Amino acid sequence: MTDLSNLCLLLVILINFFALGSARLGACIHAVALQGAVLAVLPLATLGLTGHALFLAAGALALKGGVIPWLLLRAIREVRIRREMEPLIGFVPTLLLGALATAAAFIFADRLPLIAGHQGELFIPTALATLCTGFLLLMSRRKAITQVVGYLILENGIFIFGILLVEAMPLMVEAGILLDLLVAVFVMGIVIGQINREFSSLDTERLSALKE
Amino acid sequence: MDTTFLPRAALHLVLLLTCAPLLQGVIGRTKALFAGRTGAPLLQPYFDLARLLRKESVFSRTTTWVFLAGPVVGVAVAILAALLVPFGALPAPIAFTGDLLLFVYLFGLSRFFTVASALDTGSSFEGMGGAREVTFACLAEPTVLFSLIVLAKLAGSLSLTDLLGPHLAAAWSGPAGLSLGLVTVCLLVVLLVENSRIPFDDPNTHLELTMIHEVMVLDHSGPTFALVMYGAALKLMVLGAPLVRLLLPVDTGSWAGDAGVFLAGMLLLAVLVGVIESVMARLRLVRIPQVLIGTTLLAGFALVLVIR
Amino acid sequence: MGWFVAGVLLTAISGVPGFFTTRHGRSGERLACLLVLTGVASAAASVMVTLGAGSPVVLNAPWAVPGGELALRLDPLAALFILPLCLVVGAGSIYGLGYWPQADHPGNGRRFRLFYGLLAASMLLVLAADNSLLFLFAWEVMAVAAFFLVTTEQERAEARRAGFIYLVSAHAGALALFAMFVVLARETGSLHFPTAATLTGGSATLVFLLGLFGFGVKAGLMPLHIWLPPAHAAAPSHASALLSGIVLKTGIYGLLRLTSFFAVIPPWWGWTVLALGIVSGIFGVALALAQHDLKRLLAYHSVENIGIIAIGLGLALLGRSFALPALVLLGTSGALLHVVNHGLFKSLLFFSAGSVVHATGSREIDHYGGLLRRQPWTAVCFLSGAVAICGLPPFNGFVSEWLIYLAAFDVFQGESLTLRLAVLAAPALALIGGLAVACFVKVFGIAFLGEPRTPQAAAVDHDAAPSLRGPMLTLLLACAWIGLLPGTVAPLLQKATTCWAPTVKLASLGGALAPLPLVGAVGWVLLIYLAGLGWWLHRRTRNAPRDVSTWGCGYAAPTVRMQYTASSFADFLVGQFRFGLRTERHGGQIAGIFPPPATFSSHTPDAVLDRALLPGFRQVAHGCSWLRARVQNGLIPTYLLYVALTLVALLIMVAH
Amino acid sequence: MLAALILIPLLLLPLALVLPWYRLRSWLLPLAGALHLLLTVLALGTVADAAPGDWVGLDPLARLVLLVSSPLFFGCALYAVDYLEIRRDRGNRIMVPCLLVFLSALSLAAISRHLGLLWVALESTTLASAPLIYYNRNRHSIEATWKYLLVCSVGIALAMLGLLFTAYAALLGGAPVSLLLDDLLAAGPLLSKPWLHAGFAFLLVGFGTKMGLAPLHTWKPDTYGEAPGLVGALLAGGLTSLAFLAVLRSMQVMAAAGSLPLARSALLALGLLSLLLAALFMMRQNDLKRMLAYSSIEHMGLLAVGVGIGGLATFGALLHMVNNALAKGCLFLSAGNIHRAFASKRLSEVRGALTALPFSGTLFLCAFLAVTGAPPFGMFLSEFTMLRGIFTDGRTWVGLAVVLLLGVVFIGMAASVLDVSQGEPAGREELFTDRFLLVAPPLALLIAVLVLGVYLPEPLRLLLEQAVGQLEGVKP
Repeated sequence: MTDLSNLCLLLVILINFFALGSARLGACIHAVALQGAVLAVLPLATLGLTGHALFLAAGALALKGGVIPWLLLRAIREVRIRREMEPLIGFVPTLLLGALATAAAFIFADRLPLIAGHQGELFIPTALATLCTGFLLLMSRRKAITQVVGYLILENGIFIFGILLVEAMPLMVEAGILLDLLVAVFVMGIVIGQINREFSSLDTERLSALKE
Repeated sequence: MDTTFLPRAALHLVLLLTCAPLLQGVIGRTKALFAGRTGAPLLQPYFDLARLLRKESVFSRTTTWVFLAGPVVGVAVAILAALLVPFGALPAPIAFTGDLLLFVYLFGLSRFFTVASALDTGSSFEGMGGAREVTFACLAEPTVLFSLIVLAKLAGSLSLTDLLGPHLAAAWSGPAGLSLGLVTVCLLVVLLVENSRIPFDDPNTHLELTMIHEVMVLDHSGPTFALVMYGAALKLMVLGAPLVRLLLPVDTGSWAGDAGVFLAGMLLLAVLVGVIESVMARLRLVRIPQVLIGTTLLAGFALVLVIR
Repeated sequence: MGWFVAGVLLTAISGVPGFFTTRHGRSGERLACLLVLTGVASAAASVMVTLGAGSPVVLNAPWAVPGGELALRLDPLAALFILPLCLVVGAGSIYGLGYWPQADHPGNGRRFRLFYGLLAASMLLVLAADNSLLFLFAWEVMAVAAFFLVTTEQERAEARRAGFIYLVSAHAGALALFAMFVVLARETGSLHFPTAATLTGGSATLVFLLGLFGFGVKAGLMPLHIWLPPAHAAAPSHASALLSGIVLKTGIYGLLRLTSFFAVIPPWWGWTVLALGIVSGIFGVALALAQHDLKRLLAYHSVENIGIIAIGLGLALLGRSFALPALVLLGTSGALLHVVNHGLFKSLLFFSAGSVVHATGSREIDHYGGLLRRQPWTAVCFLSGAVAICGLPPFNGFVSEWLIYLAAFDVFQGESLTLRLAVLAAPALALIGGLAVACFVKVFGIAFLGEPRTPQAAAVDHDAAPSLRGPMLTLLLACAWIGLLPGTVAPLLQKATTCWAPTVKLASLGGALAPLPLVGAVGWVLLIYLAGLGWWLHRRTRNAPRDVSTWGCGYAAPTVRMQYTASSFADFLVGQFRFGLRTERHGGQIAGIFPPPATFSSHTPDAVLDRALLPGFRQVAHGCSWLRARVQNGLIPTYLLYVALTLVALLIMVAH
Repeated sequence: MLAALILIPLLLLPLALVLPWYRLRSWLLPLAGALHLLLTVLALGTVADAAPGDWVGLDPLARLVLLVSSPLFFGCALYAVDYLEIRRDRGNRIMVPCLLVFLSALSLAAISRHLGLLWVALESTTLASAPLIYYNRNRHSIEATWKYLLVCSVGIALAMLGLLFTAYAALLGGAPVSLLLDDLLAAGPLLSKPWLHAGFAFLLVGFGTKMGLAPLHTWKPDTYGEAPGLVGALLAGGLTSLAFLAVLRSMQVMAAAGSLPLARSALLALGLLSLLLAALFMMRQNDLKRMLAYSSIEHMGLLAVGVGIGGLATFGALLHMVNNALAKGCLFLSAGNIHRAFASKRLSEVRGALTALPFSGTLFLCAFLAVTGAPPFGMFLSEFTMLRGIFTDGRTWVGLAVVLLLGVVFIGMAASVLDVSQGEPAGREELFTDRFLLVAPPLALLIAVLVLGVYLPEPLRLLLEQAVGQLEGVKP
């Protein structure tokens, strides 16, 4: 079933680029939701229909594909912010950097010693590429929400990697991780709400009163 | 303390106490002769002292006992220091390693109290005099030390008696002759400074602003002034003694002979001072430090000559 | 040794009971004074016993901290520092009863006494410690306690500034000592002090440099003296006495102890210490001459005297490098004796200065005048202290300087030509002595003689109270004793030198090498002369008229303002040192035939602190805040960038 | 019993949520703290070291961290009672539950033997403390919270990747794939080096962010500056120790795999950088609490340097961790009092704390002396021991650099602290005065540091020795 998983991974990478390139906040969030949904397919594609896989799939679908995006959408709806991304550095440079990062990820992954099963699969390069994408978004976007999106993509990258190592992560821990992620985003949502109340904008550059 | 201590000490003191004022007389006479006057009799200083002692003192209401301490310390120190320095070939009654430093510091003590008693009057003139006095003394100290080091190096001892021992005669002709000469010059300068003589000070100027030492004793009168003058005379003799020994290191072998040589030397020195006072003008105040620093350098050079 | 420990403990806790007494009651301070006295008495007694015993007394008890060990060791070297400490601390605590009574200082009196006791106890511990950790422990406690003494009047900005400068420099020194002792421990393998003259280490240079810095800061060697003048000026007078008389000496003690460890002393150590000593001596006294603040002036004289001690120490070190036993003996004993002497007469001076400040309420010399009539006791004490600190016979200062002179002359015994250059210490000492005379004549003359210069000086109505007078006279007696019977201290100096340089074969001090008894004898003769002449003159002038005014060169109406002031007295001499002092002069220009009223003032800032360090630090701090504004710029993207960069850097690092 | 450590706060949680009485709710904190402390002491006494395969269990390092954090929390909890009393306007409905969760997560992190579990616990502490930082509800606090949340979450996410890398190293090495500490230690040499090292880099960045090592420290000044004093105390004393524990865990794995030197040099580099940054940034710091934050960065740097050197220095570092937790607690709590009393933390506006608040001011001054390593406080011993370690290890230049930086830190800190504590009090609100519960806890912490400065109990010494043994890769 590697072709299916590879397909999903390719999809993930495309979504990364979309997220980097899209100018609309809402679209971006939807993209992340889609990415979450795609990720939900991966465990099934790799592990078959084991309980663990099912749990992972369900969790990913529910949280990454459902709840969290919904939270974010609600947040932007509540705080009625303009939907632009307002990048610190323009879209084209971001995209270029993203492309570079992805390429680097692939090369780096090639260098790494892998077990036979993972040779030639896209898991590790995709994971790293997604990680870099998340970082790029975090570092290049202004709005608090976009940064949350970046954080989500970062997490997704890690999730992809995690699928390779389900043995290492017993269910309980996985549950904890997902729960933490949920709570994190939840708290972030609350904080965003507060920020909006205080600053009447989600522009994080306003959040630079504390320095030195 | 050997048995000869007491007679030697007695001889020292007699020489000092009796002959000191005479030197002042000689200096005065020399200057008078140069000026083409007859001048006061040689024994004039004795008469002055006697007259002052007979008189009554008058004290400013500002003064305290410190005012009296100045002259007292001056005389006491001079007498004590005399016991540490050889008069010509007559060895010092009290001689031990390092007595030369005691010798130097005793005069420091007398300076301290002289200036203190000057400040005791609260007069700005006397304060000024004191300031100048201590300044020059400070600048003269290193010179004295350098010269003493040179002599100590030559003698290989730290006692004035050995420093000015019989070896000097040979040393003059030896390789150290040059530095001895330099040292002599330096000590002469120090002598003139310490005894506030021309070209550094004018003992009988009549304008307070120009005075250095004399201005400090303006308020003394009667017996205290006698002590001041007597102290000055003793100081001249005590400080002159090493110079005399340096210039004529002669040992006759007999006490009387040595004493005679020494006295002759002292008188010659007095004449020399008189001559200097007559032929030189008084230096401008600001020049004096420069001259003193120059002497220090000379002395240092003398030292370099001997330690290499 | 038990007595010693008991003494330390008693002194340490002396201030505690005061906190349980009433805010204004006298019981607390009396109890504290009593405790301190018993404490130092027992400590001193144990030290005396030690000296009698001959062999050093040691105590080794376990201490449950890493590397710790309660190792105490009392040997003659330590004893020489401990005895004056006990005397000064005891005298100071009595002095405090009258000078800093709880009734007048309800706010800070108790705190002051607490830290006074702590300071004394920690110093006792420092001097007896035989283990690096214990030493550092006591050393730091000492520093902190002294800091609180300096900032006793913390409501005054001056005191706060002084405290800050002191604390910072003390801590910097302490850190250097941390490093030094650690390196030392690396050499010896344990934190216990090595026995004297055993160490032959590779990193001796590092140890010496660190030690020189750490101890030099505490001792106040130029240019590390920065903390000294402000701290001494700001602290209450008996605290200043303790600081200047004893605390500085712990630095000297440290240097001595440290150098005693090494088997071989490289010549450059001696040269360095000697050079530092000469610089400190000359510039210390020159700066002192330029001060108008009585206590700052005394503080600069501490720098000068530390310089003199360092000269002696440097000569002794040279003596060890060039194997000249006489030089070692003379230099060390001169330095050690000067340590004791300075402790005595500097405390005496600070005590009498305190009595003056207490009476006039000012520290400006030019605000005094004519105090001798109003405070005869204080005047006599100050005068004797002044004569002693100028190194003039017949007081103790002369004896120690005399020994150092002899050491300087003794370099001619050596073959090496370079060594002979060390004789230049003698002229330097002479210059220092001359300047010191000038300075103290100035202080004594301006402060105690002439007419009162200000109303408050004229209004002084009380001399030092008995509780102030007693300690002063005690110290005065001690000074006179060493000055007139120097032979009595010779054996102690000999022992101390032996335990500093056990390997050197020493001649006996006080014999032909340095006939101390004769010096004392001359002092006696001088006293007899003075007494005789003075008595005669007094008799002769007893009923002389004393009602005329000073001869004003014909000017009939002199006012007290016309008297020579301290600055004008020093001006001519200070002028000779303008290159080093850079005195700032303001005003004083008069013009025209009928000039308008003009004012003149001169101020001499500290050459190192005010001219170099503070501006430098200001620059550095400015640079730091600039950098901080750039790095910590408040933008999350930047912060995340740091994270990413660190990650990349670490990945690259682990890749190799 | 270990489970109880985690559960007790959670059991009290619903109570905290439903209880209508304000003061009673506040008292839940000391209750939880006391029980926790009691259990900790019992556990330390009775519970044996964890057996391989346990998910939670004690070992010397865990004992050490528990020993530090439990008393600290108790102290802060007591302090909280009166603090919340004077902050009734802000309420405690959020504060108390969050603190309870924090305590529970903290204990879990301390005793978990599964790295994944450790990760979860750490992330939970982050989330639980976020609302605490926002306690003051103003622009600054919200900003601080946001930064704290984002930077720490990103960092911790990276740590997660690091864990996965480590697991992959096991996978590749043919060892059993597990994140149980004991399994990893057992697998030791089998682990594939590249993955392990890369994983360590990620872990170090992740946990280092939480620990506040420069240049990952950026959230610290904002957070400590805006959070209430007791939260600052908990973060600077407790959370940092936990993060340090996490770093030490990853070092253990590295040691087992025989890559200890690499791990050490990495830590040493970060530590020195932190020292340098802290020293420079403390100069002219015009905000009291931010200054304390930089001081905390400095001490984290010291810990890293100590562990990075190893041997005696590690011993010193662990001892320093204990002292740091206690002293920081006292420092932050007393600083909090001063902040309340003057209603400002700008140095330009705070003066004469000694006169205004005799107790808090004195405590603050003493705590300052303690954290700068002046005897008779414990940090003097630990810093000196560290220096001994460094020099004995032959790293003369490192040692001199550390000494120099400590000096600079002292200058910067002394300037601010002395200004605050001395002088005539100016512009303070009279309504605040020292209250017993606001003074007693910091005093107790200070006394603890003092005792550690003059006497190191034998059991503690043994514990430290064993912990060092663990880090050096010595199999117990």
